[in-house]
Amino acid sequence: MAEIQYQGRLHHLQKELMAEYYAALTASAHGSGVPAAYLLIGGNPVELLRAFDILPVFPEVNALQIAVKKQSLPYIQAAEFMGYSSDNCAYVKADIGLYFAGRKTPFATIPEPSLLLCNYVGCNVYMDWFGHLAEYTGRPTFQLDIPFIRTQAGAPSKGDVEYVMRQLERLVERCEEITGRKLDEDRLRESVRLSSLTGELWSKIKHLTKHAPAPYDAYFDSVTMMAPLYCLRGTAQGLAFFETAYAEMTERVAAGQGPLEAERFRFVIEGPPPWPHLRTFRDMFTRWNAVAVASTYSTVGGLWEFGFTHDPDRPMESIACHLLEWNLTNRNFLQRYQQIERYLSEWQAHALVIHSVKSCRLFSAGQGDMREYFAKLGVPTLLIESDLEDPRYFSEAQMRNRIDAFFESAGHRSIAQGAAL
Amino acid sequence: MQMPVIEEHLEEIVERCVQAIETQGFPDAESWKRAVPGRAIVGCFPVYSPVEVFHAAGMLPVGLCGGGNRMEIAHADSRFQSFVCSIVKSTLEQGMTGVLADFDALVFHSICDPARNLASVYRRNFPGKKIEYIHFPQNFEAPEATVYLVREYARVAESMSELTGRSVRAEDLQASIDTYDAVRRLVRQLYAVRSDTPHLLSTRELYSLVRYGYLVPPEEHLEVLTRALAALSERQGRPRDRVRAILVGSFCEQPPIDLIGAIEDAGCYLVDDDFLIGRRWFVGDVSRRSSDPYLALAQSYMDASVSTPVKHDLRVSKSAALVERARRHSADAVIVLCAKFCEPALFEYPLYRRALQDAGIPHIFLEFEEKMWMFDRTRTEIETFVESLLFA
Amino acid sequence: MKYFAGVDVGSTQTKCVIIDAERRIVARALVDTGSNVVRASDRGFAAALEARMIARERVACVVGTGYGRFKVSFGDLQITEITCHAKAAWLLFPGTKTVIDMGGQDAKAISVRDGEVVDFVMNDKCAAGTGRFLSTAAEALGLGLEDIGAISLRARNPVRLSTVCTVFVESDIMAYVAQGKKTEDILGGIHSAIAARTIALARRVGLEPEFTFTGGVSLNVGMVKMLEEKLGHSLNVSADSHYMGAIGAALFAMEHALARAAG
Amino acid sequence: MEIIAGVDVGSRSTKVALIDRSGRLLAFTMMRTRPPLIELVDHALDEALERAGADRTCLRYIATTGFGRSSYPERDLQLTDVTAAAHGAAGLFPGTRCVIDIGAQSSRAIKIEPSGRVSEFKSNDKCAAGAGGFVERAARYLETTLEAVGDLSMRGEAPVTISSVCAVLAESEIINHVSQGESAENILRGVHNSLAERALLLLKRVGVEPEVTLVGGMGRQAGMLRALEELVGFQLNVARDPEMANAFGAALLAKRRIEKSAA
Ligand SMILES: Nc1ncnc2c1ncn2[C@@H]1O[C@H](COP(=O)(O)OP(=O)(O)O)[C@@H](O)[C@H]1O
Ligand SMILES: Nc1ncnc2c1ncn2[C@@H]1O[C@H](COP(=O)(O)OP(=O)(O)O)[C@@H](O)[C@H]1O
Ligand code: SF4
Ligand code: SF4
Ligand code: SF4
Repeated sequence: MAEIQYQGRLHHLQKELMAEYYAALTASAHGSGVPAAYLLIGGNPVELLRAFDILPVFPEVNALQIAVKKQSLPYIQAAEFMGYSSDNCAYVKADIGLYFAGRKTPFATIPEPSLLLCNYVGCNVYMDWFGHLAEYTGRPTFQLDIPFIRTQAGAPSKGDVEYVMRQLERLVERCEEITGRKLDEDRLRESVRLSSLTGELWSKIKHLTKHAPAPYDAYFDSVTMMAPLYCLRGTAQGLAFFETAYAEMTERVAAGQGPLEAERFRFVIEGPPPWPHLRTFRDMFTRWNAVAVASTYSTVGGLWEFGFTHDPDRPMESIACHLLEWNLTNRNFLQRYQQIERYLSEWQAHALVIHSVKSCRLFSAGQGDMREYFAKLGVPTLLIESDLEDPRYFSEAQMRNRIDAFFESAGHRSIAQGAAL
Repeated sequence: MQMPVIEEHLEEIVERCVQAIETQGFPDAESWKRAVPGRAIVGCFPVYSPVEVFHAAGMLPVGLCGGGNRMEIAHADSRFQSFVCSIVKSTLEQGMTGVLADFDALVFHSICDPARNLASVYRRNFPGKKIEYIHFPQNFEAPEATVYLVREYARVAESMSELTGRSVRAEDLQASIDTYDAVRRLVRQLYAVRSDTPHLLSTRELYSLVRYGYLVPPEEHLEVLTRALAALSERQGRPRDRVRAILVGSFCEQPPIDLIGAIEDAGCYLVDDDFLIGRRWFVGDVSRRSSDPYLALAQSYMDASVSTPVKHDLRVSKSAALVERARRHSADAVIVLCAKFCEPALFEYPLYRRALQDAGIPHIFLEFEEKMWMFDRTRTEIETFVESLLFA
Repeated sequence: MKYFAGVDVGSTQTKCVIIDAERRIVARALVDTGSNVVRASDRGFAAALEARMIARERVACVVGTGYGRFKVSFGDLQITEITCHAKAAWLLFPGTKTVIDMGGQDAKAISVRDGEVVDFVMNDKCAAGTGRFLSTAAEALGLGLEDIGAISLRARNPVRLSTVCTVFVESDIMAYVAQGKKTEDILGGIHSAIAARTIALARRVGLEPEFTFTGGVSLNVGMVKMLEEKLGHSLNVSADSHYMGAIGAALFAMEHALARAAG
Repeated sequence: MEIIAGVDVGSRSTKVALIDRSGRLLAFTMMRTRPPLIELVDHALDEALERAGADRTCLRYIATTGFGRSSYPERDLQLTDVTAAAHGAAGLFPGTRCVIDIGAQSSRAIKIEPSGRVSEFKSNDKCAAGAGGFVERAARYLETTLEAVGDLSMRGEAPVTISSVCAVLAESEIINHVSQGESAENILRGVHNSLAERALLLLKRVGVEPEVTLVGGMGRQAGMLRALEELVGFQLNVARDPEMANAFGAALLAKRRIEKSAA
């Protein structure tokens, strides 16, 4: 019962590339002259910014990094002193706390934004977050409104696509004002092309966990690949990283290697991880030789594994479609059920673990219904609660008790059914 | 207009409204529906809903307002966790216990993540009901947003007419807009009376009169409001030494009526509030904006609606708007009364706080839940606040 | 004769049960957990052994359960109390389909078939509505935990609580006291609120009879009555209900020992 | 002699402070709060009067505060805790700008102007383990007494961290620490640190500014005082009878009222 501590080429490359990215942020903060735009992970039109050589800054990524380093609490508290509620999304609080503390983190100094690009892709908190930053920083703000997927058909209408494309044109104008130069159509096509190749590789990597044993944990190990997916997508380095990652993962599949000594349970996990207690949380599953073969969280920035790629021949339209349809956050809650069902069957998982996170109601509100739905389908389903950023909402003993009981009973059941888990 | 002489006191009118509000279920709407075959009821979740469109489709738009403090939540809290606001749970509970059985459709809006996920949960659990979700545009600087919104209204209009078999013609929509405009005018009048002479019209009364409109056809509401204004003109009284306060934060989930009463009893005149804001959404008449009724509705939304936490109009700072409102109503203080776990309301507070402090306007922050039953804590806080303003 | 033991280390009390190979309970012991958990589990085990003068060597296998299960230093295996309660319910009431367990910090509902867990739910992260809630209420009213259940049965006009939050219930109680409400009516309201919440929880696993009520709160007659009333169904409550976790653990100890002997 | 009484009916204890027309403290009593409240207040008043060597006939004015402030029909004036605490603290320490009031179940921070007027205040609202009741329970888990808590905590060298915002969950954390074999000293110091942090959070919300006066029963615990002083970075005012402040403040305001109406 142990996890094999694995550090391959991809990890080294990740560290290196992310360090470069953060160095660029720090340089911008210190006046390198490269403008930085804050934007959000949901969907995210990072390709457009890349075409203008605007550095993307993802406050969500910064917030989670701080949390992983167990430094989020003082920032959260600082925001609470300002009047933010303990019930508000803690990403926002950590970010705003950090902003007023001078934006210095152990990994980078975050530059002031030249543009606050609020890509409203599903999460309503996004608008409060960037609205507040706008008020605090006084910097130019662009509110990119993405209509939610709201009809039975489960797809955006033609009108929705048009509406988003009109706004993207306006966003281009705004970027032109900020950088003082016209959009270079070729640059845009190039970044979209790089992005499409990156997306394809990422999708292939995600399909590799269909193998048993899964070559990596699609929750805990996906994290390593998600930062480059957002921060470096649309660049040559980003593509190079995913080439390395894919090569390495295929080797692991061929060699029958997985993250655990022996894979006993395969599960799907829903919801973001508890960043401040990531290690402890992972160990609770490792103890049971349980591996996540798919996770919904890894699709917040984009849902590539079901067939989407950017199209360099229609750069704007494919960016619009990515924002509207091909990410988790802009899809409705029932579409998420379908997504999980596909994971359960196509990735051959035995169980669903729902990690309900108090901060993020986008993910969590209604997960009780999700539990009910999957339990009725006969899928062993466990719902546990904590938080993604606020260390105070993690109660270790309680969590361990639930996870242990869940796998105990899943183990019994599999023995009773004679199923080879 | 010649007022018919009605020997009626405002208290009686208000008490009838209070009774209707406190009745479990929706008997008025149900009997309206049964009276004529082909009628349909649509439940509108807060905050704003284009009721005119539904009305024009031959439906009765009923305002969903949570379960109040008498409903026991026995099913819905297994679907929505403890950190989700009460109205989301009680609205689901109403569905699960059959309270909404006569409703043909429900409509939800892009106000917050829980309300949005609730729309999905409804869709799954009640396949026999039409569930609509309206995404209101949030880019107020883009003219194409209005175009989008017109299209969105047309989409729901079409969807709703499937239920009544009555498609929404421009003249029907125009007529509905006129009716609701008339209601909104009277409500504005009542609000003005309260702001000018709060000793003559209590917030509890005003609230009940407005909330009554959530339950009945607008024509009937119009009549009740007309009678109430007539009765109000008879009232006399002397102003008391109380704190003039405006209350914000309760734009979606509603506090119990008795809590509103308790706040007043603790020594406040509420001179403005954002209760039931969805039905008081526009600052002027919709019909004046355009001769195309869809466009008039959409434009009013984009350019002539109130500032609330669920609308992210970058052209106006919400906190500056609050300070301006406090000044306009000569308020001594601001009460920020947020529904517990209401993320949009809670997010507004830090900005409000900053702006109010800068403007030197005292304020207090409180939370409530619709299911609250005892108000001792809240009342104590308000009393303290009033004491701090009075005992110098 | 060989024996098997289960030690349930709870937050407040540690329970130990010894069974023989016929699954008969031969000894029980209950000690306060106190501030040293390792010692508590040891003391509990020793007390049970002593109760029937059983020599330690004759206990073939010991299983630990409860929050302190990892502290049972002499245990052969640790199993969560959820699994153990399901097992014990099957031994005592073989027809059990739903176990309702109310302990100090957790309320659980377990759907079981032949002693095995099919599904379970626990109170969410918020500890509202557990046994602790009752202890807090008892304390606020200056009463003993043993008495509140019986007193609650005398309620004529139970009050309504506005919260099941354990932290704030005290102020609700005090407010009712200030209003001059009768103690039994306040307690009636408290039991009713907790019962309603527990049933809402149990509904998630299906509410299928027979029901077996376990955990410390099952000693509270008021809660038993209230749950039965609201469920419209009777509950199995064993005189040993406090020992359920330990009994289940002892059964697992037996199975484990047999499997070990066979393998 | 004309006596003015301030009565603070708190959730744990009821206090009476008697002053004369010059504002001088004549007597102070405190007893455990138990229903029925009217008799309780009568009893407390009589005891205080006896200590002051007076009787009911001397009572000129009664001001009540605390959760039970409106349950005593003989009162002339009732005030909320915040107003009473602010005036009490200012009466005891005239330089007071901020007050921290930590009682059994509630805690609050108050900012006052030099006149004693409250300019801002913040109570613990939700999910808060920030009050004295929490220490009482911690003491119980650690098998010690409230009186000993303060000194034990002073001797803690490596305080544990208690991070839960909910009192119930925070208690589980304590139990967890106990079961890990942590010493009572370290746990109690951890408890005080966490309470102090919470109090600081409230204080920061109103804006910390010296002098800060600590009132309420928690002022008796040396460890609490140290933890708070470490966090704010300067010394706090604490009265010898820290629970008295609110009753005293109520009496002082009553005196002002009398003077006003006389004028
Ligand atoms: N004699 C009793 N009468 C009534 N209730 C009791 C009694 N003893 C314990 N309880 C209840 O049981 C709870 C403890 O349950 P238990 O199952 O022992 O929990 P844990 O395993 O977490 O220690 C207490 O909080 C209390 O509410
Ligand atoms: N003698 C004491 N030694 C240490 N702490 C005490 C003592 N008496 C009371 N306390 C602490 O003070 C708290 C009660 O404070 P108090 O101000 O009397 O509360 P309330 O006004 O809410 O009744 C208790 O919960 C306890 O933590
Ligand atoms: S609510 Fe969720 S999606 Fe939205 S900002 Fe917070 S963590 Fe991100
Ligand atoms: S009360 Fe707030 S959180 Fe709840 S549905 Fe309404 S807006 Fe959303
Ligand atoms: S303080 Fe109350 S509501 Fe909050 S988590 Fe604890 S028990 Fe639940």
